[in-house]
Amino acid sequence: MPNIDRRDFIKLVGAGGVGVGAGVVLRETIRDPREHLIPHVLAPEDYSSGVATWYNSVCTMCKSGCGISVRTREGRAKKIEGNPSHAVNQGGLCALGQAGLQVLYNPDRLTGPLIQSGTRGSDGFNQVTWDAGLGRVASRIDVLKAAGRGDRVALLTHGVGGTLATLFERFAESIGTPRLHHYDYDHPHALYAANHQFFGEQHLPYYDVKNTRYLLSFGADFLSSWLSPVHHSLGFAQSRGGDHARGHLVQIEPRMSLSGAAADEWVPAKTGTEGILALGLAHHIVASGLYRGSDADEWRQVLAGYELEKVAAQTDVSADTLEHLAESFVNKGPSLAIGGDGAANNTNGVDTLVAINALNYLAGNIGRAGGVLFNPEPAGAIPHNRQANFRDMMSLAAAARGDEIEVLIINDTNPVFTMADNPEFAAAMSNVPLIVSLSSFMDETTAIADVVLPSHVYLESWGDAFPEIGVGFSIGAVSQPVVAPLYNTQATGDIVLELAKRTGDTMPWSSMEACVKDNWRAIYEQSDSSTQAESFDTFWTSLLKAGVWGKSNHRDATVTLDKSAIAGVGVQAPEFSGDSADYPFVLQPYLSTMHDGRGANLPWVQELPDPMTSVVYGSWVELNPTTAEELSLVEGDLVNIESPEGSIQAPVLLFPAIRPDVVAMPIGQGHTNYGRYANGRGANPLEILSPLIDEGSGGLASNATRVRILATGDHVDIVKTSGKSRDLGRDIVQTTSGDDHTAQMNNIPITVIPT
Amino acid sequence: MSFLDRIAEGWRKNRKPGYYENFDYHWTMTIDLDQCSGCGACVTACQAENNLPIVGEKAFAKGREVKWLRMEHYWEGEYPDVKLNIIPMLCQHCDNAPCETVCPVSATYHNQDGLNTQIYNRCIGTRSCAVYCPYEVRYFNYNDHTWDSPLDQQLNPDVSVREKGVMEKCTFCIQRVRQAKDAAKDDGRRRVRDGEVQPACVQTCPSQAMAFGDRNDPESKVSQTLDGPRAYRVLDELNTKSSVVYLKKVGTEA
Amino acid sequence: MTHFVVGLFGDPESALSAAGSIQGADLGTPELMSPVPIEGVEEVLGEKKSVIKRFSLFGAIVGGVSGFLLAAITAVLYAHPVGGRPIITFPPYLIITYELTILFGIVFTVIGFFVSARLPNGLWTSFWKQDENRPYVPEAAVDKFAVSIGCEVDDVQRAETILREAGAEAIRDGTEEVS
Amino acid sequence: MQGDANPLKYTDIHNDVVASIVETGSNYYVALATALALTLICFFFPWFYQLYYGIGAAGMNHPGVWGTYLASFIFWIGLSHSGTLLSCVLHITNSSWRKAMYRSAEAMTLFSLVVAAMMVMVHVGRPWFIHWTIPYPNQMEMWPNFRSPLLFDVMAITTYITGSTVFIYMGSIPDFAAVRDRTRGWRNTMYSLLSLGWRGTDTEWHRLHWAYTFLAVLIIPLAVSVHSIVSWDFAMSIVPALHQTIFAPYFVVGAIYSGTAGIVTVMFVLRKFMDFGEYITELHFDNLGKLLLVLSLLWSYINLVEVFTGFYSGASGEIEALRYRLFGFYAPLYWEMITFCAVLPLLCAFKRFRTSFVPMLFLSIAINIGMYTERFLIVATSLSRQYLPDAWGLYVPSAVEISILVGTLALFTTLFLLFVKIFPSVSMYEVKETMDTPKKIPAAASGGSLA
Repeated sequence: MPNIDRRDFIKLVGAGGVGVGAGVVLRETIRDPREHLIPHVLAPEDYSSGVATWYNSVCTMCKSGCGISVRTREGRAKKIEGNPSHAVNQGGLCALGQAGLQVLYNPDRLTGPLIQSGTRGSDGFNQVTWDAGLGRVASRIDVLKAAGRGDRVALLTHGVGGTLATLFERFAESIGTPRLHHYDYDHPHALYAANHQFFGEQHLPYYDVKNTRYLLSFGADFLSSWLSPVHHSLGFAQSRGGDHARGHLVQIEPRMSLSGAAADEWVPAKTGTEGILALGLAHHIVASGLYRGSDADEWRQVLAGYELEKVAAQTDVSADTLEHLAESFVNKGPSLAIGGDGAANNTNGVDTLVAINALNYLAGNIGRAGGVLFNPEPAGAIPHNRQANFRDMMSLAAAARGDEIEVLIINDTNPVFTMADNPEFAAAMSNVPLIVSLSSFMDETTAIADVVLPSHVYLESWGDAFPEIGVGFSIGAVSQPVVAPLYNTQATGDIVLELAKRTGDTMPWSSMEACVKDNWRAIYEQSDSSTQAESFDTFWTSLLKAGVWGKSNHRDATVTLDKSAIAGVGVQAPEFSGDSADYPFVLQPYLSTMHDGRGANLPWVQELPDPMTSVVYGSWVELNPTTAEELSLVEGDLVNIESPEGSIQAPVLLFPAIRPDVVAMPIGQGHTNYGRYANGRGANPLEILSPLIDEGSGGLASNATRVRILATGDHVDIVKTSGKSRDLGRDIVQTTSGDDHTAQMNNIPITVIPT
Repeated sequence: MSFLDRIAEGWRKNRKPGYYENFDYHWTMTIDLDQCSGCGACVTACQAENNLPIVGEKAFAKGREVKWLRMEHYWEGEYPDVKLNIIPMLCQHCDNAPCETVCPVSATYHNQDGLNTQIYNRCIGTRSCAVYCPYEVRYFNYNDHTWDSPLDQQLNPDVSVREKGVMEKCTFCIQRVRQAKDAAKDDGRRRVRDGEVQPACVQTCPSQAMAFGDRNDPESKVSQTLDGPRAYRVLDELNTKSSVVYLKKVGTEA
Repeated sequence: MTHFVVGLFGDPESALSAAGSIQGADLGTPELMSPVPIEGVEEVLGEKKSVIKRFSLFGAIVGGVSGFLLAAITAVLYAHPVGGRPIITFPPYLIITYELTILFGIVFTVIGFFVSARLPNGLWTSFWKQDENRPYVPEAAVDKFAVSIGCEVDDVQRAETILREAGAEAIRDGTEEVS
Repeated sequence: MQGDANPLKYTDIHNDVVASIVETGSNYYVALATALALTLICFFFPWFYQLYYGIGAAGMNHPGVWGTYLASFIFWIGLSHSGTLLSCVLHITNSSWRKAMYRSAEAMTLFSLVVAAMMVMVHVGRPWFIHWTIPYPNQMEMWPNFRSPLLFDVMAITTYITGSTVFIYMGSIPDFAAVRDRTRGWRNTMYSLLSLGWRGTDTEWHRLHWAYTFLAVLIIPLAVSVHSIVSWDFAMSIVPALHQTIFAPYFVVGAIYSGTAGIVTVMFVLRKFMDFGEYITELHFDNLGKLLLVLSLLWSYINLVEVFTGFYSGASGEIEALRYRLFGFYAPLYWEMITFCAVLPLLCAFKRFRTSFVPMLFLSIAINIGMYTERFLIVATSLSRQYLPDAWGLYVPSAVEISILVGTLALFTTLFLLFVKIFPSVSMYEVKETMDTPKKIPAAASGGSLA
């Protein structure tokens, strides 16, 4: 062997290494890249995901009645999604609806019947058997029934519809009490009253946002809280999208809501003057001859006194703006005017909404696509006449104070939290010897109950719903349990049935399920024509599959107003509690992502940054920056918001889009007894509302309270996700001129469930 | 062709990232800002679908929220002529992703669907990707997260729960893409049809302002609007070639 | 066997001259041991060549090539799109190349040093028996300059005389063990 | 020890250095104990807590995902420069005044690098997987991403640590040999092993000289590249205030700047507490003072350029980021940095200042505080002001971070204290070289040194 010295050896090794390496690279470079070995950062291809089961049901987080499809795996609910075939939401779902799972899996749910052993309101609840719980209630009712004093029993439930409503009716009837009330804080009493007054309609009309081209919204936050937000959002998008001319949105409200942010024009009119503004527009329409109806003269008389200049002065909106609004409202039709909480929750609420109806009438929007359509008679019960407005609730409280009520059964509604001057209300309630709560959670109202019979949450129970707002034609949906009950609870319906049975009324149904089924049998029979199902069972199964049922029975609504309706048009200036000297600001409480507070115990909702302010966990009071400057306040300063009724504390949040004479607060926080995620967060503006009532509807005028802002000297850091909410010319959100959009608008598809 | 030509050929192929044109799919999302109302349904839907932690108020106060999809707010003007522009901000799945180049361990890279993927169990937590990301949509797990029982029963079995020390971000709901592909395979189809797969946010959007689809498919809904006059990309000047395309708001003709 | 004669000097000059005269008396090339490098050793004992620079160069080249290959091969074997960059991305890979060039350069230089300086040697550990062929004078590490010459027994005398004449302060038998 | 009146002899140096190793006063043990304790309490315990809890123990958030850990990392890397770097430069330009201080300087380099490496471990979210950044064949078939600036770091720092270790070691082989003969027991064993049987023959000296020179030549570009690469961790991003071409020189200058200041500090300490007064003299402080002056001017210039181009750019991103740095939440820190690193060092223009030890000590410390601030600001302020204003945030260090920052100082001190007892902290043979070689003198005069 030739003798290789060290140096040569090293050279050889090195050269060899280099050679090999170069070879590899050459070989690899001439290979097709797609043949290359994909590293193991990819999940192995043979991984197969589990199979999900989907149940269609109904969302009851608010009263819109959206259809939902719940995705379950191994008997657990994993995800709620909108039911694409449901006419109301067509696959969409709002944040609150998404969070429904946390109602089901909430760690603070009641796990079984409780009886208050200690003093009322204390935490002295003991777990008892259903028998004991029901027995205690039934026996008491029995006694009263026997004594013929069934009217001393009061039933207070949240706004239920369909089968459950009829069940309650029947139960009340069997006990013999007239005191059956549905109570929701956000029930649109004024809207019902106004439509009844103007159109003689019992039900809400269908506002065809989808086909309108010019939407005039008077304080209606229809994209996040008004009536049926998801449906409206969809309609809103469709009115802007598509191949037709782009829909134009004008929002008239003192504090910019989410809808205001989406609007093309935002008009900050004075609080409570929306109706006057509407009549101003009406006056201009009639005066400038844009309205050529036969009854133009009547209108002229009614609208005398609403000349633009006067109105401009009253509403603090320039006459030019009013004029341009009025004209485009007529010319850019089909147009639509809607009035929501901002306009309705004033002392002149009903008048305001009537004025808005008048506006629609004058622009010829009644009964035409893109205007106000009327719903057919709903297939199921929508007992809005049972809805207790503020006045009714106060009389209920009075009755309680007068010892006229001995048993109060409260089903999953929280008046102690949502009633304006709730300490007083709670005091009145405490005068009732026996309070029964059917709530699934411990809340402020349940806390003062003697017996708690926890009900299933909606994902565990049978039921059905007939959307109150409707979609222009009859529609109903069945909600079915998607998971087995987690705890020792019972469906509300079953509890009612059981109570009825124990109080001597043997109802024909063994369970809520049977009851629902019966109800739908009736619907099936009286509407067989529209349903091709040959038997009820096939109808039933297909119904459960689809989750929704409807029939295209549009109403042709040719409305002819009688003179009285026209004569009834007219808006008084709004009244406010407290005089503007001591209380310079008008407080506007608005429904937040937690709705009326029911969502406050859901961590997802707590962690959802507020759509307008990006604040999480806690409440705040919105001030116009100029106002804050005058008061020498900066963001985060803790202030007392004092009304004639009382005072609460909240940190200041500078909100650029609010009238300087208005301060706004979100409703929903400020819970004292609503589970770990809600307790002790923020403040509840409803506590300091003055009990001013809109005489027309008996509803609470929640925008009619004046307040003053007093600095406490403390400062807190508001927890918000937004850093600096200014674009600084970085062109992050880009805007294009109105011209080139039409060709490129985004058509709305009907979504498909991924299965 | 001769050996040398083949070398030259292969060399050219590897020099230019030509394999982007060869993506099986090129998933793309369009968000119509003219129709988005900013309600935040997508934010919660994302949290529900992807097992995003419930971080709690303290973490929010420290700026440690985990929101794969967030709403950004930009005010314009002063009262009374004030406007609020809201824009959903999520991982843009850039084709020229700055975050991918900087990761020392290849924990984030482009997969064959054109998705910018994050491999949790490969991540060592240098957090440099979060620094390099101009959209700041990458979120770091500063500690382990827990769910109060029985909230944990809701956790999505198709999505892993991330441990402390790893970076996470929007995946375009890659698990749904996977399911749609499996479904397509079971039907004996080679490709997923347009509209068959939707991320949680797109699925829930009440105003259906978001659309999701395959850019390679000229028929797909996204392809329609992709090159329109309203289409634009945020921070396009950085040449990130993002796969999330926004449609401009339409100005008001006052 | 060879005997080693070691002369200790107090200053470099005399040590050098001693070394010179040793070489002159063709007793072979002496070895100087000093606490500091001595100026002008090469004039006396002739030019010294070191192979170290070749080691360094070779190391650097190997390092450079293998550095680039490391990056390139990795990228090519695990080709997945990263940031829309080409698979073989020159700018970053050149940096890797650069670093590895230097790393290997350094390592090979050290090897070169050990090899050419014949370290480590028998003195490596104190408990090894000392290598007879490498005489050592501890003073040479402090302030003495030593000249050591290995020669046959009969030459020892001559060597010692030469050293003494050159002015050695002391004469040692280099084969004795270091205490 | 002898005064300057009659010149030093080789033996004196020998004795002093050996003494500095073998004779240990109680003060030393006290110092070492304190340093160790601090290291444990301020560095390791908080770190272990962070490992258990997660990075959340630190103050980082979104978007401020980088914090003091990274700042410390840059700082220590910077300090490491102009230990080895300086000594290399001075070696090949063979300027003799270096020789007394260069070894402690190199030691500083080494330990700064060690601490810097520790900071990386502290910084990452899952340090137990840190080895994934090293290219080695593994069962995951995953290799690191060589396109990543962070991987450049891994490469550069590995090389740098290797290089400076080798450099300081080779330089001290002759001294190990010298000390070997003066020690007994385990020390003797250790030094025998370390000295590799060095005998000081003419051949060995010759080889050592060449090898040493080559190393120096190799290490200078390395050192420059290392901090350039560290700067690219930032400059390669597209974050407004970080995406800057000037960053590489900026960092390198800054590094040498703080490194030089560090040397001044260390030399003062050595001089004061290890009785090296003869070897570390006004001369050294004078020269280093001049160097500091030059560097500070360079540094100020680059800062000026950064601000100027930033504002000149007219880009909203750049301007906002700059405005935040200059007038924002951390503005006081910024101006503190300017004072310490741009204004105070101008004093070095005066020889009286340069040659007076205590003021120089304070200056050097001030400079390093300023330089740390610089690194902190680069990390903290830039990330807080990026492209999307809605995502702007504020990052404030937590107690854990600050404690760990203190801990790193303790760690560094500990390592250094151990070093001075193991390495001859002044290079004997090179100091001897600087003195004129012994002339022909009666043997008796200098004979007794070995007795």
